[in-house]
Parts: sequence; C-alpha cells; structure tokens
Amino acid sequence: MNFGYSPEQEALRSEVQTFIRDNVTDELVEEMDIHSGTDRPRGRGPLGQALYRQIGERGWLGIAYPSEYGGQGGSRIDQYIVEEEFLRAGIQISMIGSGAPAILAAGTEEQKRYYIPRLIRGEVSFCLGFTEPHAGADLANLRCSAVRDGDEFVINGQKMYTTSAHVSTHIYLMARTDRTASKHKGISIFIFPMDTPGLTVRPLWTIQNNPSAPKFTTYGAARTNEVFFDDVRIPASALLGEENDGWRVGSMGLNLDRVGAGRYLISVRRDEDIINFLKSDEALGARLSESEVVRDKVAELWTEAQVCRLMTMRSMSIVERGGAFSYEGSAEKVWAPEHGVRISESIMQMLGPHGSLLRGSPHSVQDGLYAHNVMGSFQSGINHGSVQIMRDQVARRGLGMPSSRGNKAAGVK
Amino acid sequence: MNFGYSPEQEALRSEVQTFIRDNVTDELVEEMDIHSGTDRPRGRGPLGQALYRQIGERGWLGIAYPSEYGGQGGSRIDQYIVEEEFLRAGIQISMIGSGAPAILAAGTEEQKRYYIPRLIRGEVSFCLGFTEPHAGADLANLRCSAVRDGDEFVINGQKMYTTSAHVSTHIYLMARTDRTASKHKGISIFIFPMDTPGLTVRPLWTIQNNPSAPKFTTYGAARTNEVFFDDVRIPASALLGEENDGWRVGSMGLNLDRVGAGRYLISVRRDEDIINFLKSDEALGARLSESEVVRDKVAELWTEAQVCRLMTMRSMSIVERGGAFSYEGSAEKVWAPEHGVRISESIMQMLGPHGSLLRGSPHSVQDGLYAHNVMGSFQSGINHGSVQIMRDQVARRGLGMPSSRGNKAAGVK
Amino acid sequence: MDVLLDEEEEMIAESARGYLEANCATSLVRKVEADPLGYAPDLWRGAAELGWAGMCLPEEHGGSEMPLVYLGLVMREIGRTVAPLPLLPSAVASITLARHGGAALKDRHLPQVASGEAILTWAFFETDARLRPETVKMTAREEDDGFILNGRKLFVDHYAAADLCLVVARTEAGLSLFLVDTDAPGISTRELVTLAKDRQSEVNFENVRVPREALVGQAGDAWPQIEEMLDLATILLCAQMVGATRKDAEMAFDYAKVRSAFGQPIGAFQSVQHMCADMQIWADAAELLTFEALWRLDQGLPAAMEISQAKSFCNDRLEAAVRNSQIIHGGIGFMMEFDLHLWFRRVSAWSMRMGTSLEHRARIAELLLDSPGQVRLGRSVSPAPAVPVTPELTEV
Amino acid sequence: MDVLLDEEEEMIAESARGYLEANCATSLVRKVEADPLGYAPDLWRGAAELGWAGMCLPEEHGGSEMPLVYLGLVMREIGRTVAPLPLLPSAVASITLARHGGAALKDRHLPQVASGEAILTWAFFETDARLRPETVKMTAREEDDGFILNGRKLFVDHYAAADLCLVVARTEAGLSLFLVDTDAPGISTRELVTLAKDRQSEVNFENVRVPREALVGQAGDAWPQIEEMLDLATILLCAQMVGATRKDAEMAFDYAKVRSAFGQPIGAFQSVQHMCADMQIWADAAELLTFEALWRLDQGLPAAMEISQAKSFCNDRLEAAVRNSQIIHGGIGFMMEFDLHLWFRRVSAWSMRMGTSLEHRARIAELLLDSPGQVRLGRSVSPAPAVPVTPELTEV
Repeated sequence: MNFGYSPEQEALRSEVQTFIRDNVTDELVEEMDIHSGTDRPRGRGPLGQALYRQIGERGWLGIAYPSEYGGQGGSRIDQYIVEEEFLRAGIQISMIGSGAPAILAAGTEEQKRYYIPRLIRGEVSFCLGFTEPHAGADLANLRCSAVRDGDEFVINGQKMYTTSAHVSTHIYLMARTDRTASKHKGISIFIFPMDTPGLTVRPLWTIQNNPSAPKFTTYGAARTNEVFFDDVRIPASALLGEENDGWRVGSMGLNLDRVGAGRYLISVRRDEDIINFLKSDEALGARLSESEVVRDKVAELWTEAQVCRLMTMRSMSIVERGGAFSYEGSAEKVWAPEHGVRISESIMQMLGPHGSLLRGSPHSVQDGLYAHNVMGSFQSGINHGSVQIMRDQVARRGLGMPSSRGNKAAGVK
Repeated sequence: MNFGYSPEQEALRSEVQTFIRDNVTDELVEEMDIHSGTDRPRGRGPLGQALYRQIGERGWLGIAYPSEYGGQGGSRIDQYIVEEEFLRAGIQISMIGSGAPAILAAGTEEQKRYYIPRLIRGEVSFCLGFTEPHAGADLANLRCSAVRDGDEFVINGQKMYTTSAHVSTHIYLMARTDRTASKHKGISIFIFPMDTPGLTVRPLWTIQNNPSAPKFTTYGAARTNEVFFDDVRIPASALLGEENDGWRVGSMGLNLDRVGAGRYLISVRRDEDIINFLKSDEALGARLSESEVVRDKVAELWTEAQVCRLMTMRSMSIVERGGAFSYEGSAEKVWAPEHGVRISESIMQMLGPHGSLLRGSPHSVQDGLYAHNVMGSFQSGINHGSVQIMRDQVARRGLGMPSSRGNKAAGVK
Repeated sequence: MDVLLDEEEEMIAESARGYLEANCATSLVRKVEADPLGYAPDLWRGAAELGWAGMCLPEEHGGSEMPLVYLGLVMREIGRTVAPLPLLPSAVASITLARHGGAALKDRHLPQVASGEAILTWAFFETDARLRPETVKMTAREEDDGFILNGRKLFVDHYAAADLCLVVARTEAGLSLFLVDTDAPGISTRELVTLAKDRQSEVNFENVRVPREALVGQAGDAWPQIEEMLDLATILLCAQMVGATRKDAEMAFDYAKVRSAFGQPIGAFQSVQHMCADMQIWADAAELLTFEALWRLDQGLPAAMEISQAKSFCNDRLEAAVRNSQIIHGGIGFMMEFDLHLWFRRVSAWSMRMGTSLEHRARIAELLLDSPGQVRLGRSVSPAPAVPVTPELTEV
Repeated sequence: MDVLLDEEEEMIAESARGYLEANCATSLVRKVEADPLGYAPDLWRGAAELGWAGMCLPEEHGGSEMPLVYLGLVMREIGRTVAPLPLLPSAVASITLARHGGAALKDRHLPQVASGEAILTWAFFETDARLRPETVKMTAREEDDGFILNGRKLFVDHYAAADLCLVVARTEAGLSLFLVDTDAPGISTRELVTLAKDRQSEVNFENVRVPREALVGQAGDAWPQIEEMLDLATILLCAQMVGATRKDAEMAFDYAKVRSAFGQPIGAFQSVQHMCADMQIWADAAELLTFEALWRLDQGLPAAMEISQAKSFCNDRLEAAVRNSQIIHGGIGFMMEFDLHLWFRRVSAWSMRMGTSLEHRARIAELLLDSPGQVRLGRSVSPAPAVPVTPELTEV
C-alpha cells in the first residue's frame, strides 16, 4: 500500500506546474476550449500547435503509450499527473480519449502507425459517434448503417450529442453493419475524417448557452452537435477491428474513459472552489465560513471528494498493475457524479440568491460558476453510462447479482 | 382545505387526555403491552378489561364502525384522535387492526354480528397469520394449506413472524385452498380461535430481547412467534369471504393498516423525544442544543416529521370523504419509515457513546430508548409492505408507470 | 379537518390552470425571457380581468378579500405554466400596503392594483441578502416634510414592470417602509441575470426624495410588518415552486412511459420508478407544508414555523425533484430547444431565493428549542399569534 | 503510488483471516457476549502467538516493529469475524507507552504485552465524552513521591480483561498520563451495557495512589500524546468497522442471491442491486480513507484530517450499509437466533464511539478553513507533521 507519489513523480508534477505557469496563457486556453459555441477550424489552432510542440519536446505526450507509436512507454500514473495538472489549468491535453486504447487493442498495424502518433501530437482528434436519437443508454439499439459496397462502406443515418464534432478532425463511429444479427452483434466501428463528403454537422445548443458558462463549469459546454450521414463513402480500411465486432471494440475505450483525471476533476473542483471562496476575504465567503452548519457541510463534502480522489487512485493502481476492472470503474462513475451533484446543490443553499446569478451578471459569485454548475453537474451522471446502469454493473459484475428475469429474456447483461 | 380540527374534536382530544391522565397507570400499560416476552393469558387482563369498560361507556370504542355492530357510526377522524392519544400513552386500543374492515366488507352477517362488537370491546383480538418462511414480501407464495373436508377445513403448515400470536384470542389466517390455481387465486382467509386443537405457538425472540426495549421504542417487541398447524380442523363458517377469493379480501385491511395513528407515531416519536431532550436540563441535551449543526439537523428532521403528520392527515381526509387510495397510503408508508430511520441514525451522531447504551445500563440516555430504536427503526420499512414495494406501487398505481417486462411475464402487478 | 381541496378551491385552481394553459405557451415564456420588460402584458391584463391582482385586497378597494389559500392556488398554477407574470411581488406589496398603509395611500393606489393597471413590487435585500433586519443599510433621512433615500437594493423582483415599490429603509427611528415611484429621480437600476432568467434588479437610490405620505405604517419599528411581508412572499414562492415542480415531474413521468431502452419503456425499470415515486412524494409533501402554512395565515395563527418548514423543504426536495426529471430525460433535457429547462432553471433559482434552507432551519430550531415547554407534533410551538388576515374567520 | 495491498500485506490479512475463521465461530462471539470477562482467552493466546499483541511494539521489547497499516489489516479481520479480543485497547495503550513511557516502565511491561501475558487499556472519556482536553475533570494530586487519582472514567474498553490502564488525569501542570494497575485499591467499576454487547466500563477512582514512576511522559502538557493515542484508537476502530461491514454486507449479497420473491432471487431486483452496489461502494470508500490515514501515520505525515475523514465517513456510511443489510434480510435479520445482528449491533455501537461525525467534521473544517492558504485535493492541509512512528521509512 502506498498512497504517495515517488520523488520522481512529485518532481514531474512540479515541472509541469512550472511549465504551465510560464506558458499557458488565457488566449491559449480560449483557443483550446472545445466547448465554446463558436465555429472555428478543426484541429489545433496556432497556439495549441505551439503548446503541443513544447510539451512533446518534454516527453509529456502519450507517456503511457508504446514508444514505437510515438509514446514514451512510461507509467500511466505519470501520464495521469501530467493530465491532471493541464486539466487544472483548463487544458485537456488527453484528447486521445476513447480512440487510442481501442486502436491499440484492435487496430491494424497501419492504423496504429497512422493514428496513435497523430493522436498523441494532437494532430488528430476524435469525436465519439455513438449516441443516436433512439440509442442513448441503450446504445446497442443504434440504427446508423454502414453497408459494404466493394472496397467501401456507405454510411447513412444520424448521430446525436456528438460533443466536439465541430472541432474534431476525425470521428470514431459506431454503426450497424448487419441488420439481421441480434442487437449487440452486427455493429462495427469506423474511424475516418470529418471532412468526408456527405457528412454534415449541426449545432445543438445546450442550456449552458446564453450566457455561456465560465471555465471549469461541470458540463459547461454551450454546444454539442448532431451529425448526419448521407451516403458517406469511406474505404474499408476505416474499419477498426473485425466487421460486426464493434460492440466489443467500442466498449474497450469506455471503461477507461470513465476514470482518470477528467472524470475526477469535474466532480471535485467545486469542493476546492467553495472552500477557497470561504477562505477568501469576500464578505459572503467570510460570513459563511463562520457558520457551523456550513463548516459541517463542507467537511462532509470534502470527505466525499477525497473518496473521489481515492477511487481514482485505485483505478490508476489497477491499470498500472495491468489488471482489469471488475466493477471499480463503475463504482467511481457512481460516486463521483453523485458527489458532484451533492456539492453543487449544497452550495446553492449556502450562497442563497447571489448563487443564482449567471455569468456576466452584476453581483454573481465567481462569475456565475456555481449557478452554471447547477445546470451541468447532473449531466455527469447521465453521460457515458448513467449512474443507474453503473450501479447495475457494480451489483452484477462486482457482486455477482443475478440478472432479472425480464432482462435475461431480452439478452441484456 | 382545513388543516385544523373542529372545536368538538379538540374537546374530544382534551377529554381523552384528561381520562388518560386520571386512569392510565404504569401497571395498566405493562399489562396491555403485547410486546414484552412474557407469556400471559390470551385476551385482556383484568386492568385492561376495566379500561375497556370505562372507555366503552364514553363511546370511544369503534367510533367509526357501524352502530348496528356496536360502533358509534362516527367520524374516522374522531377515532384517529382517540387512537393517537391512547397510543401516546402506550396503549393500542385500536387492536381492531386488519380484521374489522375486511370482516365488514366481506363477512357474513353472522360474522359481523359476532366479531365486530367483540373486536371493539377488546374481547377478541386477531393476530395476522400471513407471512411464512418462503412468503414474506411475496406473500402470494404461501404454502399453508386449508383442505375442505365436508363442513370443515383442515389446516396444515406454518406461519412466521406472527406478532402477538401468544396473546391474541383469534387468528386471521391466509391459507391456500386451491393448489392448482395460479399464485394469487386459490387463497382464502379464515378467522378462528387460537385455542383450536393442533395449533401451536412458539416464540421467536428478536434482537430487542435481553435487555428488552423501553416503552415507545420503534419495533421494540422482544418477541414474535411461529405458528404451526397440524391437522387443525375448523368449521367452514370460519371462512371470510368467498373461498379462493382471499387475496382480495386479505388486501382490504392492509392499506388501512399502513396509515393512521400507529404508523405515524412510531415514525415521529423520536423527533419529539430528542427535541424535548435537548430542551431538558440534562447536561448532554443542554450542550447539544447549543450546537448549530444539531439545531440545523433537528429542524430538518422536524420538518420531515411534519410531513408524516400531514400525510396521515391526507389519508384520513381521503378515508373520511369515503374515497379510496390510489397511492397515498403507499407514499406514507415510504416516507414515514424512512424518516424514522433518518431520525434514529441522526440521533446516534448527536449523542455519541452515551447513545449506544441499552436499557438498564448506567449512563444510558432515556433508559436506552435511542439505542434500542437503532435496532428497530428500519423494521418499519420492511413490515407490511417494504418501502421498495411501496415505491413500486406509488409509481405504478399513482403515476401509471408500466410494469417491467419481467414482472409482466410473471403476472406481478 | 380535511386537507384536500374543497369544491371552490378546485374551481379556483382549475380556472387558473385553464386560463394559463390556453394563453401561456412556452413560446411566450421564451420570448419574455429575452424581453427586458420581463412579463407578458396581455397575459397580465387577462389575469387582472380574472381578478388575480386584487384577490386578497379589501373589497372597498376593488379587491375580492379571498383567503390567501386561494392566491396560493393561483400561484401554484402560475408556477405550473411558468407564466411570466408579476403577480407575486405585486400581491405581496399590495397586501402589505392594504394592511399597514394609510387611507390616502390605499385609496390612491389599491384600486389601480386590483384592476391590474398598477403593478407593485418591494425591495428589502441588500448586499447581505438574508431575511434579517440587520442586513438593511439603506437610509431614509428625514428632511422637511419628507425623506431622502440613499442605498442599494438587490434582487428586486419585476422592478422594470412595477409602477411602485415598497422600499425598506432605516430612519433614525429604525426600519421603515416607503412606497416609492419606480421612476423617481435619483433611482438607477442594473439588471441581474438569474438562473431563472426572470427579472430581478439592482436598484440604486441616490438622494431620492419621497413625501411624508409615502411612509407605510409608522417610522421605525416596522420589522414585524416587514417580516410578515417577507413571510408572505416566501410562502407564495413555495406555492409557485410546487406548481412548477408538479409540471416538471409530470413531464418526466410521461417521458419515462414513452422513451424506450433495452426493449421496454424506461419507466418500467425499478430505479426509474423509484425516482419518480420520490418526486411525487416530495411534491406532495411540499404542497401539504405550503398550504398548511397559508391556511394558518388565513386563520390568524402563528405560521413562522410552517413557512420555514415549507421553504426549507421546497429548497431541498423540489430542487432534487426537478434534477431527477433532468436525469430521467437524459441528454434532451440539456438541450436549449427542449422546454424542460424552463421549469428546471426556475425551480433551481427560486430555491435560492427568500431564505436558504440553512436560514429557515435556523428559525425552525429557534422556535423549537428556544421556546418554553415541550414540543408535540400537531401542537403549535410558535410564540405569538400573527396578525389575522381575515379576522371574520373563527380560529380553529 | 499503488493503493492496493502488496503481497506481504495480503499475506498478513489472509493469515489473520485464516486464524480467526478457524477459531472464532459465532457461537464463541455469543458466548463471550454473556461473559463478564468480555473476551476469549484461548483465542487471545493464539493471537498473541501469531504476534498480534506486539505487532507495532519495538523489537527490543519483544515486538515486531511493523507498520500500523499491518495492524490495521489485522483489526479489519478482527472486525470481519467480530472476534472478542482486547487487541484494540491493548495495542493503542502499549504503543502510546512505547512512544512516551520511561525506560523502566517499558522494560517492565512491554515484553509481557508483546507476549500476550499482559493486556492494556486506556481511560480518557468522562461524563462529557468528546475527544477534547477540557472534558477531563479527573484529578491527579501530587503527594509525597506519587499521585493520588480521583474521578470517574466512562467507556473504558475491556477494563475487566486488562491488567493495566493508561489513565488521563489533570495534575496541577495539566493533562498527564498514568499507567495504573486495574485492581489498585480505591478503584471500583460498573459494567455498561452497550449495543455491541462488548465490554465497556465505568471506572471510579477514589484516592487511588500511584507511584511517581507510573507517570508516562512528563506531568502536564500531555495533550499532544493523548490526542495521538485517541487518533490511533479512532483509526484502528475504523479498520475494525470496515472489516465488520464487509462481512455483514457479504451476508446480504449472498442472501439476496438465494432468497426468492416474485419468482426470482431478490438480488435480481434493481432496487436491491442498487442497495448492494451502494454498500460495496461505501465499504470500499471507508477502507480507502482508513488505510490512507494509517499509511500517513506510518510515514510520519500529518493525519488528523484523514483520521477524521475516515471516522466521520465510517460512522455515517457503514451504519447505512449494515442497516441496508438488515433491510435486505427482512424479518430474519431481526431475529436473535440469526447471526446478522452480531455485526449490525457492533458497527452501530462503534459508529457512536471515538468521536461523532459532527465532532470529526468540526475538526476537518478547522483544518480546511482556519489554516492559511488555498486547499487542493491531494495536497496536505494539516498544519504540523505528527510524530513519525517508523522513522526509518523515508517521507514521500
């Protein structure tokens, strides 16, 4: 048991912090923010490209990825440290997301050599084309189709809530390749450029728009997207893994997506923020910090936030040992989002009316951060597997609980 | 909308309170306590008989029952007032329980004329023979059988958790009369004396035994019972309602059993107790009453307790109007027991180690009331329909939510 | 005792619901969100014709002298349709004026309020926005035959819509109430942007002169009247929250019945059913708490405890209910073009107004713990009876 | 960083579990509940042979100088089998003695403790049973070449089993620690009856004379040592609670798989699955919090925050977990003859010991809010480093 980081890891963290202090400007953060509603060119902007070059030189990119594909072959924990520090500065350098692990596990040698280095360097970024109007939690219900036509596939259909589709260079698409097979069979994964003809992106504005949410808001994105496919032709080489094996391939990335610095931080940043607000010399914060009830509540929530941190450390420990999750990732994905809601709603009843003022309003608290957070925190319990489904998984995979009669009949695991 | 009682009802309450102050002694309460473990003769003891005579003279017995069967043909709310005051003194005069409503609704004229007056006068008391080792929440799974043999039925099987079987005069038994019918069909209700040959009662000691719980503890019963039936012969006239219609008949009483003074009070007495303890001059209470955190918590719980009271008033209002519950009884049976657990567990973290001392221990708080309550409060969420099943009912009956595929297949409503 | 609605109450509620459902589509709600005026004048005129503006005002001034419970039912229906109407502040300020104002002031303004021609609001909160007298720093300096107001008010509801505002300020004698023209010289405003996107303002008073007659009640010692006003605003806001939550929850119930996942409606999953059951239970409980408090006000019974119970409960549980509704809706509830957020944002914002749960629970605890004698549920523990609103009703 | 158990830790835990599962049936637990001695001597002897009594004592006194994390793992397994052993008080008192006692006292007693021949306990709490120095009223009057103790201690763990007791009393110089023979003249006891039915005593000191050498550390100013002792007892109790909750929860998981209702195991119902999932999550979280605190103590890092985090969390969530287990078991869990309550009663009682959630959260809030600088998760905010237990380990 070791709850600390090695001296080398602490040194790495300091180095990254120093780098960020010296190099990360507000303009850079603004340029790299994929959640603002504004249309902009796909891929990295000039400042982002410069940043990636700099951090690439320091060996911080793709630390845990194999060196033959441009990574450092290093520790997942080191990578976590770098990711956390950049995220705390408002920059998501780990845009490798769900793509890279699946490409490494299921991709052809050619795909690996093409995509992994580019993902690491930030030249390629994927948006996740999973959800559809009738396939959300029940993803396997998807209808978007890919029909083989010689050396090509022809894609038709629609994807929804495709975050960052307007700025990503590529899509990581789940589509149905066999209509006759049962729900979970007959699905395949494709990776291809967003500028493929026939592909259209339309904005979906979220309730965080107008005014848009301040930096660091949990689910503060002002926009997501719909993506339409109208006879989109892609080469068969865009297929990732075996045809009709996409359910398995697609699931690979998701577990890892549910843990890590990103999931952890969006659930606990408000804990740090509110305590630091209470410690500040702002009149409201100073007054509240004297309330025993507020003190009791922030202590309780702080403890919950520590649990988020510890669960993330547990997941990292498992990954670092090369083990697989049985339920630990799902457990984290229950605890952290629900904590995020609790802290957000508790803060409402500390701040009172000032807490209800949005970004840009006179008298808003921290430029409306907490008010916007109310609109976003619960989203973390819905996206990428709802807490309900995650609890099912903890019970069934972790504790061996039986499937219900109904689900068994329908073949749901 | 009227949240108050009429002057007549307030006068009735005062009258009952005065009567109790003048007539209810500790010996009487002790004699009438059906939950102590001691064996005693069935039915009322001498003090209880005298009490029933006195309150019978005042017209307080069976207020809401028809006058032709010995009741007063009065208001259910008046009856509630009398019941509440006696329960607050530790006496459950409304032992009519689940029997009388069903007898009135489904009984023969002969049964009504025999049982209702005796139930009201307290000469007859029923224990509820429903639960079996393999039929708890899923009551319809019961196996105890009643086989017709000419003008008689022959009963074989076992009942479990039969509270007060050791002191009741009669049993209200649910048994299977048709093994070939589907689960909910083929069940019948029988009412007959506990001294029928072949019927054996054995004690089941609860975790509230040794030391036994102080008066007013939520689920403080030191004992419940198993009841065994070994070729128990009863006349066919013991059948209540139609043969094989027992599921419907048996359900009649239960909804009423879930609401009313008893259910309400066991869930909220600790709220009053702890606040009065905080207001007392005991050092621990006085110290805690100055803690803002304790004050915040008791205010929150008090509000929850008010909701228990208001939900009970709603149920009474519905009953008084002659309406039927769609989900309101179930809602009360979710809220009140869960509140009872919350208040009980919150008190643990106010009192600290003193709160863990049981009855008779030096330094116990209110003779161990709160410590014993920890062992009992959750029982209220299990018995007579678990909160899980009650929530199902709120959703399905109250909100029209669909049955799950699995349950539909099994014919569960 | 009968806590259910009687026939007349049902009628009031149904008529209000009928009017609003016919005249207040969500497109109107969205339009007004973007309109600095902050309310829908046509909708307001219709409401005034139905008598809502003067429901609880004296008959002699054109009102209907109805119980507050009836007004609460209307507020519930307004919440249900999230109708952009300034009824809450106008009713609260005008009832306060009717109770404590001088005859001249009442004669001049109340008939116009009752007819809907004049809209009132009130201003109490300042930088420290708690429901406490010591938070008022604004001054009213006596001079010649009037007062000069200086200070800054926050969170003033529907100021842009209002003709007159009941302003709480501190004279030498203590807290006092003044009825001020909203466009009096020396007043400037800034719009606040709330989560509800309804209209709340910062109002600045710089040497604003008001005549002596603008004083409502006596100069100083007005805290009891002010607290009564704040309590009334609080409990009517609860009624509005209950209505909004009802509708919001019903949208989730309906959605759960039609949205399918894993081969069945999501409403067939026990976890979703239990979320829905809780939402219904919380809304029911909030409604019972709210209307008991309103009923007590109508009876002239102490209601401070009941008002604080209702608001603290609404703050916590109705927020949880509308959050559950968002969760049940999944991604679509997060989309601007879907209507659900119109309710969610309002209930959330309202849960932060008129006293946090912490403030209200502190008051409950005071009444429970710092009063003499033992407590018992169903028995009033409030220290002193409030002023009766409808004295002709006998006390129960 | 690797928060999972390493091989040696796994071995320690497995060996402890093996010994206890083989030697501590629930029949033994029930027997000891009714036995005034309050522990099982045979089981204790075997445990001492395995080295548990001296795990964290210095080698020079017959101990093994192992990290506290190892002792925590053993406590977890003791909790798992609810084994009636006086290890917790004996380890806490003897570690305190080893850290702060004089050589003579240590030479005389520690080898016997390490071998299991002597059992120690400690006495801090009095009528006001909080973890605060001002609650100690007991006096130690200096006289001749010793002290005279007067006062009453409550909630003394396993006093009947103990040979010696570390007693906190107030000398003229302030709080001090004394090692007292449990059968010294002038001592009388009364048994408390706890929800756990384990052994806690009221111990009365009436002019109890102890020699000067009985003083552990200096006279006065011993609060840091006392707080360290209380913190150690607190976090080891957490480990015990975690173990007990694990077993208790597993019984519910197993029961849910075999108990049928409505044609399927109750564990197939989503509501039951979600209860079980929460129980597992809470137990996992409690274990992580607990062992991080123990690990920090081993590193000599400040751990007050982490100890209070662990205990407040265990109090609330492990109680909820064992209550859920009772609910899943239905009626049978309420029956005396069924074993489940052996765990339920203990976790419940332990949740009320060594600081309520309110007390611990007040300490967390102090560390968070009354310290200089900003907070950040994963960065220590405790003010001053604690005394290192195993100074040879490098600080991380």
